[in-house]
Amino acid sequence: MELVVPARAEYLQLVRAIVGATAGLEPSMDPGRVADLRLVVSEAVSNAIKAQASVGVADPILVRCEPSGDRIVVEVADHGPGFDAGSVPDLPPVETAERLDHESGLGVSLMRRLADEAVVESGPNGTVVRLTLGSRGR
Amino acid sequence: MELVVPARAEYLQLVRAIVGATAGLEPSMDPGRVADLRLVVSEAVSNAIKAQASVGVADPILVRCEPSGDRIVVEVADHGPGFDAGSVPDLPPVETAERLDHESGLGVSLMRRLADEAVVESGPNGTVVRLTLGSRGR
Amino acid sequence: MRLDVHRSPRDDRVVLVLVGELDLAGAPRLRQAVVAEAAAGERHVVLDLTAVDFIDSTGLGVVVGALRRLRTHDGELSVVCPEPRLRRVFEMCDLDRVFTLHGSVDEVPSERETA
Amino acid sequence: MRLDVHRSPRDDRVVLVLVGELDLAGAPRLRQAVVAEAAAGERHVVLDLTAVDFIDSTGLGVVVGALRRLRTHDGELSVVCPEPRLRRVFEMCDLDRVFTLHGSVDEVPSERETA
Ligand SMILES: Nc1ncnc2c1ncn2[C@@H]1O[C@H](COP(=O)(O)OP(=O)(O)O)[C@@H](O)[C@H]1O
Ligand SMILES: Nc1ncnc2c1ncn2[C@@H]1O[C@H](COP(=O)(O)OP(=O)(O)O)[C@@H](O)[C@H]1O
Repeated sequence: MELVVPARAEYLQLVRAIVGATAGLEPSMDPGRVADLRLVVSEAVSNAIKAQASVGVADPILVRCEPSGDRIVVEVADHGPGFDAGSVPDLPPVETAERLDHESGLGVSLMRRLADEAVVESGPNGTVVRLTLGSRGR
Repeated sequence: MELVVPARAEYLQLVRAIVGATAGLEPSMDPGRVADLRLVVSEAVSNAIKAQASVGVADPILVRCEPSGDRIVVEVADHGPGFDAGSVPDLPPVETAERLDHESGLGVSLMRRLADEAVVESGPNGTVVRLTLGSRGR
Repeated sequence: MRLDVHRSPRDDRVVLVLVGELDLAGAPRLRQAVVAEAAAGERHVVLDLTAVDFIDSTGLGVVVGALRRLRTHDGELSVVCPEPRLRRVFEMCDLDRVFTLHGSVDEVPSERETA
Repeated sequence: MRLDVHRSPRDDRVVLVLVGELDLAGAPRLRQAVVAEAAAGERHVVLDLTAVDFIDSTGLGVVVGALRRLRTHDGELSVVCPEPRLRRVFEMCDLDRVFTLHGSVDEVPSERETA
């Protein structure tokens, strides 16, 4: 299943609903796992929207969603500026006062923690994030 | 919003859910009108699936859905054999016994009756059905 | 879940309770169930659509086909359909003139009364 | 509906009841509401997330930002979040160590007690 959506925050809710409904077609998908999926997709699509906005690109975002029995693969592709996923800085420890200065910077690490596999292919023409989630919780 | 779905009946429910949710983003859409929309989309996508199956084409079906304030436009495109929408035969009158011999043949007329506008472009390479529904009932 | 068919035999009829969506995906299941009743010589089948939350022309087609099939076997089909949104689809296709749409299973008269 | 913010003043605090989904689309609304409370000199703001059915890292970010902003104004932020699925997102990001997640608005101690 493939979805082409405007790169606008109002569509996030719809994308989550669609991906959740697609996952729901797989009887093996744990409801908690569907919640994880909705979360990581929201992160990936939010990043795609922000990335394109940062360079003024108005292209739609592509979301591919392939359930296959015991897992579901979601791909989110944008035409933003790209980034180096290996060098996203860690946030300051939660115990420190500086932590509160950061209102962002949790998305990539959440995706990594919740997905069984998270692959980022990124270059100057854009980014594809491919997330694989097994049907049961980690 | 654009959706590319496998040409399989199991996906109808999902397409209806997605189109319904998209329409739901428009506060002006009457709930009864969203129900009409779900129905005509189900008809159009069912026809697309059957048309492709009749000639053994496995391509996905394309569903475009554009809400715009006081109306929503849905396009369903397939790579089936095409047909002449102008010469779909009428069913026998409901009073007659022959009516019961027809288990099918209601889809196109339902779409025409429920949509404010229904345009069919069809040729040997496939069919595009474009349905426009205003936000209030007819 | 797409369409589930629950069979519930009563004194003089069989009620098929449908749960889910009655479209191209659900149609074969219902068709099969009706074929089985007709083959078993069942005379009065009641389709209970109370828990059906969607029907389209493919679904209506199967209901029409069910009526024809049962009549061919000297049987009868009744339809229970209390939900206005579903009734509307029957009405849009003039099929409310072919079927009486009953409000509940208990409102369906026995076969003798209907005949 | 995306996110609605309902303001409900109590004796010693203001409760902001959020309804909807707290993501990139809903974030500006909440941010705005908190800015307004801080500007008005409100000392204790309670965010009630009971009716929020989704939160992601953008939503969490706004909650972190709200705490920082209120502290800058010598105020305090409390978070009510009874729903396990939402709590889990705070926990995944270790933010349950920054915020006490209260089960209900009535469980939130008054500002004096927390200080
Ligand atoms: N799709 C993307 N395209 C370009 N840059 C991205 C993309 N996704 C993430 N990034 C970069 O990685 C950084 C960290 O992302 P993330 O952990 O999701 O936090 P946040 O998006 O809240 O800043 C972002 O600030 C951005 O610079
Ligand atoms: N997308 C399509 N591609 C090819 N033929 C179509 C398509 N849609 C409809 N048709 C033709 O028009 C006929 C009438 O369609 P319809 O009124 O929906 O009834 P039904 O699909 O139940 O037969 C179909 O039987 C089919 O031959």
